[in-house]
Amino acid sequence: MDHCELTTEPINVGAVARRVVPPECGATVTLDGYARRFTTRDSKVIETEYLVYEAYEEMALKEMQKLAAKAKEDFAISNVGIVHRTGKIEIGETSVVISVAAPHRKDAFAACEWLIKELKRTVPIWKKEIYADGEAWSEGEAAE
Amino acid sequence: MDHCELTTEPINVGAVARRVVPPECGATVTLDGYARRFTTRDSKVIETEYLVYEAYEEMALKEMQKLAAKAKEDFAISNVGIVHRTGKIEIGETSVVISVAAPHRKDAFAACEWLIKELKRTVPIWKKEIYADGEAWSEGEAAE
Amino acid sequence: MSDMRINVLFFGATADIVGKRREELEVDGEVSAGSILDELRTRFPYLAAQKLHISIEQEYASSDSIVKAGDEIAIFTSVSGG
Amino acid sequence: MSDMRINVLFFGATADIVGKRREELEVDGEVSAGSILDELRTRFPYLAAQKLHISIEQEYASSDSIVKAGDEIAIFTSVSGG
Repeated sequence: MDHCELTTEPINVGAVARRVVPPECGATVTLDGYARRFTTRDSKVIETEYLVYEAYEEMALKEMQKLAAKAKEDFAISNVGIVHRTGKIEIGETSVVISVAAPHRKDAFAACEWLIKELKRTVPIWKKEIYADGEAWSEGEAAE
Repeated sequence: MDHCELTTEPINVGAVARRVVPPECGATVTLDGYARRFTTRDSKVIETEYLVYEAYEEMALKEMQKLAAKAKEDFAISNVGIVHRTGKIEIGETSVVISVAAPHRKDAFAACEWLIKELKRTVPIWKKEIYADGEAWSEGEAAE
Repeated sequence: MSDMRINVLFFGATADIVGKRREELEVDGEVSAGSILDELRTRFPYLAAQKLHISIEQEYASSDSIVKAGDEIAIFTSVSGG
Repeated sequence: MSDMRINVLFFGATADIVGKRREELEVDGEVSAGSILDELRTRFPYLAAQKLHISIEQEYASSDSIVKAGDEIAIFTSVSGG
């Protein structure tokens, strides 16, 4: 019932959350990450026009599945859904959704927070930010 | 941009999450609570057929708005969406959605977890569980 | 002070116990929320078994909160939304 | 041992730096991931400025991991998904 997916299509956040719901669960916690217009770098506010995400698809899926399996080992949760979009993403569109269903919401919160942290650290996907006057590959969370 | 609502219609989880997104934010954390089929009471597993939620509507909305305001005081978040459904809710349908948008996801996780805990403690809404052989008003989180 | 009428609303378990959703009480002048609770527990003995909350004008109130003429009062058991 | 061919994939910043998404390397028998990195840094000097990660058969590898004939290797900078 876990669900890991890469897609170039818009992500339906509610549908991902719904995929992972088993009958013993009462709560799903969902992290919805999306392209934001403004970011701060070196205390300068930068306006992004859109994003492009590139994935090493086979490896990214393997790493996503590993994270789902590890989360189920370490937290009292039932199911995990991880969907990451690739290609061009407009401002405001969802780039990643992580949904965790658990009998008790506390475990769902903890696992979801862990999963997004690890996804940003290990899953081979790269974000390019496109500005009015150029573009740059993001250096990831470590650099933020 | 906060959004507190009571509705008797099915809740679109993704749409609630989207309502609260301002341009400086990169993450929304959403708690999706729904009617579960099985609950454990006095170490006996009970099967629920459906739920009925009743609200003291004017006061519930006031309390939801207070929670949203307090969360924005206490956490570095931008917007809060709280929607609770009332009336009959089938198994698997969403009863409550809380979405929190924040520049940094850590704050969104913390605020969302706080909001659902407080909603269950203070907002005047009551849940009736209907079984094959009877029904009972839930005694809330304190009794679980 | 003259007599006054107070509207009391019931929800969930308290509505089931009293068999109605609204009750009009007549009281002599200003009263405390606690004395309204006492009066209701006398009229509806099954309420006495419940831990009850009271609100005045849609705000949580304590037993010694003062109820004024025309206030909307509600009596309910612990909430269980979510 | 005989010569062998290794496929190296590039993604994101490394693909931009080397100007392609795939490179075939010929190496003498078994080699370490580290020696492949060294070879690529020599061919594409701009790579030397980057903190690089290497994967073998779609698993993260360290510099002393052994690369076998036919293995799929990938070279990339720190990931930035999410």
